Amino acid sequence: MPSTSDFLMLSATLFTVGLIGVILRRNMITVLMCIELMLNAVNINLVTFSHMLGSLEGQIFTIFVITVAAGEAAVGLAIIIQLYRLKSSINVDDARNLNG
Amino acid sequence: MTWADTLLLLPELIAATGASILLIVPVLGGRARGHMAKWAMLALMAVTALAVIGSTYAVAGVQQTPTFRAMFAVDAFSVFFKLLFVVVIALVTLLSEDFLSEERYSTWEYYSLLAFALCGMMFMASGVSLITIYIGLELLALSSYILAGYYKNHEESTEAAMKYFILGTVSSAILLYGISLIYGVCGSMRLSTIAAALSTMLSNDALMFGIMLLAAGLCFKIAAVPFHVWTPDVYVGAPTPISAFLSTGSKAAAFAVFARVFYVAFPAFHLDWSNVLAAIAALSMIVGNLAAITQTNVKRMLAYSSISHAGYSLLGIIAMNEMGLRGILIYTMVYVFANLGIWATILMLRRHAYAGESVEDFRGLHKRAPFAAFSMVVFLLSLGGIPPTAGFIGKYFLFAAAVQAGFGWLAIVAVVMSAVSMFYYLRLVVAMYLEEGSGAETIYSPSLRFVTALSLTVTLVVGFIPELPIRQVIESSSHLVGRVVQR
Amino acid sequence: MDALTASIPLLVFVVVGTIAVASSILVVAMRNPVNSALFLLLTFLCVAVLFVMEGAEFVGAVQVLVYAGGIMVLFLFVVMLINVRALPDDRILSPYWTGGAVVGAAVFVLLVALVRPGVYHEQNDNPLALRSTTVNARHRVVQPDGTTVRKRYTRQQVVGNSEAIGMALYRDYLVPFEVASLFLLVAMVGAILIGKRELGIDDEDVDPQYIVDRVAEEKEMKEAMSA
Amino acid sequence: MLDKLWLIPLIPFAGFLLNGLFGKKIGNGLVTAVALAASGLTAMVSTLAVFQYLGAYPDHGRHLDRVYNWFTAGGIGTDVAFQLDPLSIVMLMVVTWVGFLIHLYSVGYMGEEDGYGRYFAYLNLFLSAMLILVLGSSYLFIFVGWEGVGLCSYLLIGFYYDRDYAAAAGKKAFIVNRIGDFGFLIAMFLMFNYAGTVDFAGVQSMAARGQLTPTVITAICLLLFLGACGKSAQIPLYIWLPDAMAGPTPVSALIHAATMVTAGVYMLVRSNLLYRMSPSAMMVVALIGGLTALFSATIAVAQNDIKKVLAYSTVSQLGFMFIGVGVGAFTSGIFHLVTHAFFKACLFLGAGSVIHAMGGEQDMRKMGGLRKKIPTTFWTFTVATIAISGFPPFAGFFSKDEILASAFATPYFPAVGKLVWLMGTVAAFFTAFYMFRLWYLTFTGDFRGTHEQEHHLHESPWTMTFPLQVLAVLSIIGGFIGLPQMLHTPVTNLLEHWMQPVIPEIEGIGKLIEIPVGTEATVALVSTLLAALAWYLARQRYRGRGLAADLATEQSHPGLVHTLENKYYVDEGYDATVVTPLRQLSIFSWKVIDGIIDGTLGLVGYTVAAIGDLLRFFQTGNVRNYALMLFGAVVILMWVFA
Repeated sequence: MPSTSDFLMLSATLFTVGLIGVILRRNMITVLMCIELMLNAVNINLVTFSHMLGSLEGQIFTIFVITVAAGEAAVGLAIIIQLYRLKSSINVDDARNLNG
Repeated sequence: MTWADTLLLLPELIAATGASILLIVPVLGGRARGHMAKWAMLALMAVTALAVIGSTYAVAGVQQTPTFRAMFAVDAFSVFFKLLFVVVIALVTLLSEDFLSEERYSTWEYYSLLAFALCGMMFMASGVSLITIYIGLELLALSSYILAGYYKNHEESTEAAMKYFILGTVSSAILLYGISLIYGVCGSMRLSTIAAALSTMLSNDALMFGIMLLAAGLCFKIAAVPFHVWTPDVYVGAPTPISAFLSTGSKAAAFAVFARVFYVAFPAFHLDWSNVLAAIAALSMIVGNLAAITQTNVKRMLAYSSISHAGYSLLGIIAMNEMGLRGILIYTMVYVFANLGIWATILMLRRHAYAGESVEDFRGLHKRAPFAAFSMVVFLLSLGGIPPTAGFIGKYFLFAAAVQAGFGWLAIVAVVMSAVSMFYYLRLVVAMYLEEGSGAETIYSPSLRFVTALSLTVTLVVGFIPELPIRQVIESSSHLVGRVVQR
Repeated sequence: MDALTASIPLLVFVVVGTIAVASSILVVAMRNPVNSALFLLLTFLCVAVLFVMEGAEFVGAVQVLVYAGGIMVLFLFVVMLINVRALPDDRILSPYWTGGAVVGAAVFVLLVALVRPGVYHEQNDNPLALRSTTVNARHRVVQPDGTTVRKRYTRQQVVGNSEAIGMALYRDYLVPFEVASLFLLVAMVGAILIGKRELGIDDEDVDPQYIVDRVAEEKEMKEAMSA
Repeated sequence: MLDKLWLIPLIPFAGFLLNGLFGKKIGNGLVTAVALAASGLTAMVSTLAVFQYLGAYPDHGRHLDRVYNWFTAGGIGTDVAFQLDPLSIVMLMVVTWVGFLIHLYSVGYMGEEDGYGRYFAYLNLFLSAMLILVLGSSYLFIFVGWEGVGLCSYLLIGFYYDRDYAAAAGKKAFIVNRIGDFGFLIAMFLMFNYAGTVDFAGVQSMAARGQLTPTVITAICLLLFLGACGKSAQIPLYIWLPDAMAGPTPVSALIHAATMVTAGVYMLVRSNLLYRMSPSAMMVVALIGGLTALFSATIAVAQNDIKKVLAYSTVSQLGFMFIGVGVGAFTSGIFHLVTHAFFKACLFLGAGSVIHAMGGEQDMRKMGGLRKKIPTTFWTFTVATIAISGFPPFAGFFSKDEILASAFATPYFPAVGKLVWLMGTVAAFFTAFYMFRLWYLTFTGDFRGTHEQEHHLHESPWTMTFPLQVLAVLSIIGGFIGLPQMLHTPVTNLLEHWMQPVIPEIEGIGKLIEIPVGTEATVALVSTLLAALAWYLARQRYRGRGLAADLATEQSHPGLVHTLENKYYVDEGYDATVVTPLRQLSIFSWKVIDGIIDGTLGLVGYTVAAIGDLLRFFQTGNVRNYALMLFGAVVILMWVFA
C-alpha cells in the first residue's frame, strides 16, 4: 500500500502543474481547467488524510469542494462566454483594460 | 439537534428564504415592477435584523451556543457581525437604487444575489468549523463574482468579474490546501478541536505551511498586500454599489473569519505566525497608502485605501490580545460606515459614466451640496484617523494593542502611514472646498441622503461617545478573548 | 505470492499516479482546449481511482459523476460554443514563462520540503472507521425496583462508505450541506444571468457582434471558394 | 460656570454650525451677528469662569470639569474633561479676547469678500478647537483640538481658492503638521504604555514618583517637541508658516501669530515637569529654539512682502519662546507668548489695514509714505514695532529680556545656555532691524505705488481700527505683568507668582531659574543697545530712500566702489562692514537653507510619488501577472519565515 506521503506528493505535483498552468496559459478556458486541477489536488490531500485519520470529515469536505468546483465552473464559464461576446477573445492577455 | 437549534439558524433561514422569494417574484410577473425590489429587500433586511436580535435572547447568559454538531454557533461575536452585515446590505441596497435605474438590468435578481451574499457572510460569522466557514465564504464569493459582472454589457464589469473570479478561485484553492494540511495535522476541522490539538504540539513545518496558506487565502479576501492585486481593478470595474459592498461587507465578513479562526484555533502558535502577518500588515499599509497617492480615479484610490485599512485591522489579529480583538470589531464598524458614506457621495456625483470618477468631479462640491461635502470631510478624516471622528478611536485601539503586544515598530509604521494617507484624502477635501469648478452634476436622492446621514451619525457618535459601542464590542468579543487568556 | 498481492496497490498507485501527472501536464501543454479537456477528464478518472484506493468509494463515484459527467461536459460545451478560430495560445509559452516556471518550481520545492516531512496526526488503525456510523438505539433496562425503562444509547455500526457518508452528511454536516444547496442555487442563477444572451426586451432580435462577424466571415469564405 | 466649562468651546461651535449650514441663506448681516455673538459670548463666559475660579480656588489649584468618559481602552479611561488652572487661564484669556478682536476686525476686512459666511464658520470652528486645546485635561483630548486647529488653519490658508498657491500652501501646512502629529501620537503611545495614563496630572505624577525611566521621559519629551515643532513652526518644520500667509490677513494674525502656532509652547509648558527631568531634551529644545530664532530673523531681512516679513518674524519669536522653555524659564516662555500675541496680532492687523488701504498690494516696494494717509494704523503699528524690537518699557522688552537673561543664567547647561543667549541676542538685533526696515519702507518716504492705489488710500473702518488700538495699548502695558526683579516694584513678576502652581518646585526635580540682578541688568542693557543700533542702521539705510540701498547691495556686488562714490560715507561704511554682509547672510539663509529644507520635503514627496508610480507599474491589469504575484508572494513568505 502506498504511504500517506506518496499521496501527498502526488497531490503536490498536480497542484504545481495546475498552478503553472494558471500562470502560463492564455486561454481562459484552459486556465479554468488548471484551477480544477488544483482543486483536485486538494481533494487528494483531504481524502488521504481522511484515510489516515479514519475520519469521514475529509471525505465530506471533498464532496463540498467538488460541489463548489462545479458551481464555480458554471459561473466561470458564463463569465468567459460573456467576455467573449464583448471582446471576441478569450485571451487572458486581452482583458487588461483595468490597470494601474 | 432540536427545534430550538433550528431557531438559532432563523436569521440565515429568513435571509435564504427571502432571497429565494426575490428570485421568484419576477417569474410571477414582478419583472415590470423593478422599483418594488428595493422595498422588498429592505423589508427582508428588517426582518433578518429582527431575527438576529431575537437570536441574542436565545443565547442570553450563555457565552457560545454551538449547534448542529459544532458546525455553527450563535454567540455575541457572530451577532455583532451579523447585525453589521445586515446594515451594510441594507445600505448597499439604498446605494443601488438609483444606480440600477439607469440601466435595464433586472433588479430582483440583483437584490436576491445580495441577500444570498448576506447568507454566506452570516454563515462565515457563525461558523465554528472550517467546513462551514469555507462553504459560507464560497457562497459569498460566488455571489460577489456574479454581482461584479452584473453589468454584463459593460466590458469593464465583465472584465472585473473575470479577474475577480480567476484570482478568487485560485486563492480559495490555496486556502483549501492550507485547510487540508491543518486537517491532516490536527485531525479535525472544528476550531475548538484544532486549538486543543495544537496546545500540546510543537512547531511543525506542515502545520505552519497550512496556517500560512489559510492566512494567504483570507488575506486575499481582505485585500492585504501581496494578495491585493485584484482589488483596484475589480473596484473600478464592478458596478459602483458592488464596489461599495466588496470594500465593506465582504471585507468585514473576511475579518470576522480571520479573527475567529486565529483567536480561537491558533493562539498556541502565535509567535510563529504573528511575524508573517506583521510583514503582511506592514506591506499593506505601506503599499496601499503609497500607491493611493498617485491615483486620479477616486474608486481606485479608495481601493488602495481599503488595502491599507486591511493592514491596520490586521494589527488587531497580530496583537492577539483583548484590545486587539476589540480594535478589530470597532475598526471594522467604523471603516465600514465611513466607506459607505464616501461611496454614497461618489454615487451621488455621477451615475451615468461607468468608471473614472476622477478627483476633478469633486471640485467645488461644497457649493453644490454642502451637506454631502461636509460629511465627506468627516468620513475622510475618519479614515485618516483624526480625532474626534470614529476612525481615531478604532486606530487608537489597534495601535495601542500592537504596542501592548510588543509590536511597537508596527505601530510606528501604522502611525506614519496614517499620516501619509492624509495626503490623498486631503486631495478630495482640497477639490471640494478649495477649488472652483463645475465638477460633475449632482443628483442627491433621498436614499443616498439617508446613507450619508446614517454613516455620518455613526462616525460622529462613535467618535464623540465611543463608550457605548465599546461596551457593546467588549460584550461581543469577551468570550473569544477568554480563550486567549486561558491559553 | 503474499508479497505480490501486497505490492499490487503500490503498482496501481504508481501506474495511475503516473498517468494522472502526465495527463495533467498535457492539460497545460495542449494548444487546443478540446484536447486539454480530454486530458483533464483522464486526470479526473485517475484521481477517482486513487480515491477508491483510499477507501473513499463514494467520493470516487461523485468524482466520476460530477467531474467527468458534469463539469467536463460543461467545458466541452463551452469550447464548442466559442469555437475560437484564432486560439489565444499561439505561442504556448507566454513571455512570463520563466517567472511561471520559477515560481512553480519554488512552490513544488516548498510543498515537497514542508509537506512531506510534516508531523501529522497519528494514524488510525481501525480499518473500518471509514465505513461505520453511529446509530441511535433504545434498549430495555430493568430497574432495581422491577420496572423497565427504555434507554437511548448510541453504538457504532459498520455499514458501507456511502451510508456512513450519508449519515454524516445529513446529521453532522447538515448546516454546510444546506449552505451548499444555496451555493448551487446561486451558481445556477448566476450562470443564467451572466450567460444568457439577451437581456432587455429590445435586444432580443439583435444578434451579438461575434455571430454577425462569423456569418460575414463564412460568407466571404464561400464566395472565395466559389470564385 | 465652573461646572459648565464645556460651554466655552461649544458656543463657537454652535456659531460654526449656524454659519456653516445657513451662512448662504441668512445674509451677511446675520452672519456677522452670529459670528461676533459667538466669539464675544465665549470671551465673556470665559472671563466669568475665570472670576469664579479665582473665588473658588484661592490657592490657584487645578479645577477639573469632567463631562463624560470618552472611551476606555485597555483598562485606561480617557475623559472628556476640561480644566482650569493658571496656565489654562492665561491661554484662555488670550485666545478668547484676541480672538474676539480679530473677529471684529474681520467684519471690516472681509466685508467685500466672497464666502463671508464660510470664513466666519471656519473662524468659529477654529476658536472652538483652540479652546479645546487649551482647556483639555489630557494629552489625548487636546489632540482633538490640536487636529481641529490644524484642519481649520488649512481650510483658512486655502480660503482664496482662485489663487493657485493658496491651496498648495494649505496642503503643505497640513502635511507638515502631520509629521509633527506623528511625534505627538507616538509620545502618547509611550505614555499609554509606560505611564498607563494620558492625563496631564496623571503623567506628571507618574513621572514625579519616578515610575518612568529617564530614557522614556526623554523620548516622550523629544516626541512631544517634534509635535510642537510642526505646530509652532520650528526648524525643520517651519516651512509651512511663511506659505501660510496665502490666507486672509486676520487669519494670519489669529492663527499664525497669536494663538495656534503657540500651541506647541503651551504643550511644552504643560509638560514642564517631564522636561525638567530630562535636561538633554531641554537642551535640544533650547538649541532648536535659538537656531530658529536666529535663522528666521535673518531671512526676514530679505523679504519684500509685508506679510512674509511678519511670518518669518513670527517663526523667530516662537523660537524665542522655545528658548525660554528650553532653558527652564517656562514662565518667561508663556510671558513672551502673551506679549507676542498682543504685538504680533497688532502688527498683522496693521499690515492687513495697510493691505486693505493699498487695495490688496502686499509688496513693500510699492508702498511708502503711508504715515499721513492712515494715521491710526500708523501709530498702532509704530507702537507694536517698538514693542517687538524690545525697547523699554514696551511689552516685548520685558518678555524677551527675561528669556535672554534666563538663557544666560540657566543652571541646566551653562555653556550651551550662553551660546543660546548669543543666538537670541543676535536674533533680537535682527528683529529690530527688519522691523524698522519694514516700518520705514511702509510709512516713510514717498508713495511708490500706482496712481490708482494712491487715490484708493484710505483709513480702515472702525471695526478694524478699534482692535488695532486695543492691541496697541496692550503692547504698551502688556509687559507689566512680568516686571523683572531688579526694578523692585510692588508688582514684580506677577506672572511668575501666578504660574507658580503649574510649575511646582519638587524636591530633586530640575530646579527653577534664579537670575542674578547683575546678569539681568547687563543682558537688558546689551539687548537694548543692540536694538538701538539696529534702529539706527535701518534709519540710515531706509529712511526716505525706499529700497535704493537694498538694490545697490544686490546689483553692485561687492558694492565698495558705489560706497566710495556715495556722500554718506559713514553710513555706507556701516553698510559695507555690517549691513551688507548681514543682508547677504540673510539672502543666503533664505535662498539656500530654506531651499534645502523645502527641497528635502519636496524630495520626500517626489520619492513617495515615484514609489506610487512604481507600484502602479506592477498593477498591469493582466490576470496571469496577478496570479504569478500571488504565488510568488506565498513562496517568498514561506521561504522567509518558515
